[in-house]
Amino acid sequence: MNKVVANATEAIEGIKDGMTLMLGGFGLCGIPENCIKALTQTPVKDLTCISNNAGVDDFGLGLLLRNKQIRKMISSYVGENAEFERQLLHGELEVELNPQGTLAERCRAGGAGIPAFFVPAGYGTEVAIGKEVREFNGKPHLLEHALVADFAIVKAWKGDTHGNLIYKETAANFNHPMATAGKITIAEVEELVPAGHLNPMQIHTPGIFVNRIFQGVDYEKRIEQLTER
Amino acid sequence: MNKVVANATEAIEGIKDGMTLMLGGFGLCGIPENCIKALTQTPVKDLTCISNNAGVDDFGLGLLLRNKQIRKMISSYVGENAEFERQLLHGELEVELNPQGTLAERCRAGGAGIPAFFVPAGYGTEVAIGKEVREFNGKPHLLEHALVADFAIVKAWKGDTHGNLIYKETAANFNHPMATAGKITIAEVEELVPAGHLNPMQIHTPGIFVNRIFQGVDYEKRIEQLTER
Amino acid sequence: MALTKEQIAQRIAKELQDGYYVNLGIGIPTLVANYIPEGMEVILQSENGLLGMGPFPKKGTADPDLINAGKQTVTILPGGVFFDSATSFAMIRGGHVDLTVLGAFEVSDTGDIASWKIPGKMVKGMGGAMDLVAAAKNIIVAMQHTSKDGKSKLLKACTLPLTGVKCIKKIVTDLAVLEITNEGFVLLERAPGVSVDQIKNATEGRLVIKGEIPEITFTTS
Amino acid sequence: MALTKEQIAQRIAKELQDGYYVNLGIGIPTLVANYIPEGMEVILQSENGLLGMGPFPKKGTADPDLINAGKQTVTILPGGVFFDSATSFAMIRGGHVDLTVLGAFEVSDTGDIASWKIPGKMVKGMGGAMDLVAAAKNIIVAMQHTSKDGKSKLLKACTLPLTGVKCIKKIVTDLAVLEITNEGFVLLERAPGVSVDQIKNATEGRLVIKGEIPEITFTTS
Repeated sequence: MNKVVANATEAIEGIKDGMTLMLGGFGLCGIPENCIKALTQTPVKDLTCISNNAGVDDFGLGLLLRNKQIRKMISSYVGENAEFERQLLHGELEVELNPQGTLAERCRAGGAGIPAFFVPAGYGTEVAIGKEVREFNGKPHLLEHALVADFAIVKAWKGDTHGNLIYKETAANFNHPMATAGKITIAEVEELVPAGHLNPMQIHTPGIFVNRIFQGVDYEKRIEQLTER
Repeated sequence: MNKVVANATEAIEGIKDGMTLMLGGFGLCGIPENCIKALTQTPVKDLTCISNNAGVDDFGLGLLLRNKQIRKMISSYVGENAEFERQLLHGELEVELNPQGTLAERCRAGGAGIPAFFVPAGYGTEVAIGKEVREFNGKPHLLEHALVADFAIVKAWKGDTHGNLIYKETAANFNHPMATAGKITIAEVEELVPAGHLNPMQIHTPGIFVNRIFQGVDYEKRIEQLTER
Repeated sequence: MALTKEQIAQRIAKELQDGYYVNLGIGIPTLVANYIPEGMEVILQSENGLLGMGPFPKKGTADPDLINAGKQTVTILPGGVFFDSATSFAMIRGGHVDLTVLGAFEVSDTGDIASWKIPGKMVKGMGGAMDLVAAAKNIIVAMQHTSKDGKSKLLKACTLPLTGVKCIKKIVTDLAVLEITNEGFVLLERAPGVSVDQIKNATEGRLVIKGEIPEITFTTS
Repeated sequence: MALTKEQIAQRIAKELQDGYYVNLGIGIPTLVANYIPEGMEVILQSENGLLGMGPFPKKGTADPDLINAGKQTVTILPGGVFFDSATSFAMIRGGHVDLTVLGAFEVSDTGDIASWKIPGKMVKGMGGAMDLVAAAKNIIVAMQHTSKDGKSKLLKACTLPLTGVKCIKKIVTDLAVLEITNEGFVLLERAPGVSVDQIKNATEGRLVIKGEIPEITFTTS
């Protein structure tokens, strides 16, 4: 077993033009900072990025947007990003908006071998356009399809050499369901330990879902909305 | 908030003839021993029990079978139980067999507000009879429906007064998905602690899913197949 | 006198019950947390993966890994739990959240809600709003009764893109508390000093007025 | 000489690769764990909620909360993980398990498998077998080539209730190693001293024999 890679550059090897990526995080919380930066150093473009948000102008996915490496976003909320708005209005960027829970469940389903499932969210709204509607328990539901990615890129707090991951606090968010849904899943972690150093009852993402892992460097962990008492 | 009850007798209050119960555990591992015993002390009957297995003759669900309190079982594997066999052959008991992963996912879906989903398991077998078939990615899948129970009864290792649960080792099994799918969910735990005593990053089942909790007594934890080196 | 935002939140807080799991949207709904009656235990769910959300952190203790759905730094209370987004929406979609409070641009007299998109303006996305309105057992909308230029936001039919259909049961505005039934908006309470006629004039959708309409009172807390 | 059960397991172990996640069924498949080549890291998944299954516990150390899918007391190796049943089958159904080894009553030359029910006998249930055969990327069946009364278990079509259709790719029996292709059972290797004719006679389904068929060899371990 050899999942450990040296750094982000090595981790993202094989990501090619036109591929679909999943990127974990909620806002700027728990985003794979190292891999995003490494992607900006490559010429890879026309990416479809599945990510709940789109970062801010100068951090997170905003960096890839600025470089025009992204062709399409699949997200639930893309506010707070002027460059995003500009590209969208100029037709340089395509966006598919999903209800947040549907987005999370589509990733989970992709990892769990469930090609499609019914949910109530979005019925009667523009999200329902083109989707099969079926009633269950007297309530209309939409058929939603699983998402899988060529590469899922996630960030965890601790990880081991078997790829087992533990997230810190609310940084689990989309990282966990996305980690299960990559054809290749890359995990960057703040602390990488040998297999056996994590409590097997406290793992959030079992290593079977993770293909490459490395200890990231220089985490900025930028706060989007600093609120204090 | 007042989820804590004194004991199993108090916990199972409201379970009535003809109701559907989910009971956690795999084999005899992680079964809610206290609640099962308390149910044998009541006259409640005609139960539909959703449980991966059916216990053994003199332990676990076998006790409820012996008392003829169960009308129907929804399970994946019911071997190792002579009384079960007798009742089934005499038409005293109805059994619906589900593939184990489908059973687990039906419980998870019941708790997650997903009324139906597609899985590949069982296509082309007798499990598929009467079920909708649809092809995804060139492979036929069956439409399976969510399960919910009037009462879900689970057993955990540690729990707190908010109903947060931590399972020990392989005793998580069906306890976690079932805990999410009860209209009323009862958790019996080996150790009940005040809210705040469990690490919020190490909870397996968040308390929002749990309605009643108590510290069980006299756990036997019988081993079905003692194998040693 | 129309209610202030704080008073709208204060009135909504009267709907809370001990042991409730509550999801509070951004804006006025967030303020409801300030009016949880003393001695009552209400657990706040934040859909990014947190049960038991506490107040903002003390100065200098903010943790970038501990935020709420509004991306604000927060804290966790004893008995709280962290989890991933799929689990979070399993709770929401599965009906385990007792009460959802959220804002809206428009609500129709059949319970439709529009709250996420204004054509011609930049779309930011629906976030978790569609999941919440489709699945919560109990939803209260906190909103202004009319727009800044005086147009009613309580309509026969929403004019903006919908967030959900036939899902809203209760509305608390700056002017009134209303319930939505098959008959339309049923006026339950009016803001102190606001007349029934004022509410009539401010409501475009079907408005049902049965008997004497009491003024809103607030629990002292 | 037909292979012993241990030898069938030993031959299957040659299919393992470093870093494989493997689910071993009850019976002969379980024995495969004894032949993992030294220096190769193979992680065993047990569908009741365990990755990194280790050997049986030392005398007196069995833990009732740590069992495998056969309900036997086991141990966990460093780097192992515990999880619930829904997560476990998410791994299986999602194609994350690299290899599944299981037993069978019958296999057809189109890859159908019957392994869970014999009409007239008490039904015990399919357990996780249907999930495993429907979803694993790579399935090897470990079985006897014929029944005790000499009837072939490698058939044109299964006679017993199916566990899955068109899912089996490889079979290791006491007589042979076979691959299933569109043409039927392709004979790859034969047990030492067993003739091609013996295998022909023991196989009811379409059997493809191309060129010289080598004898099975075992890795020394």
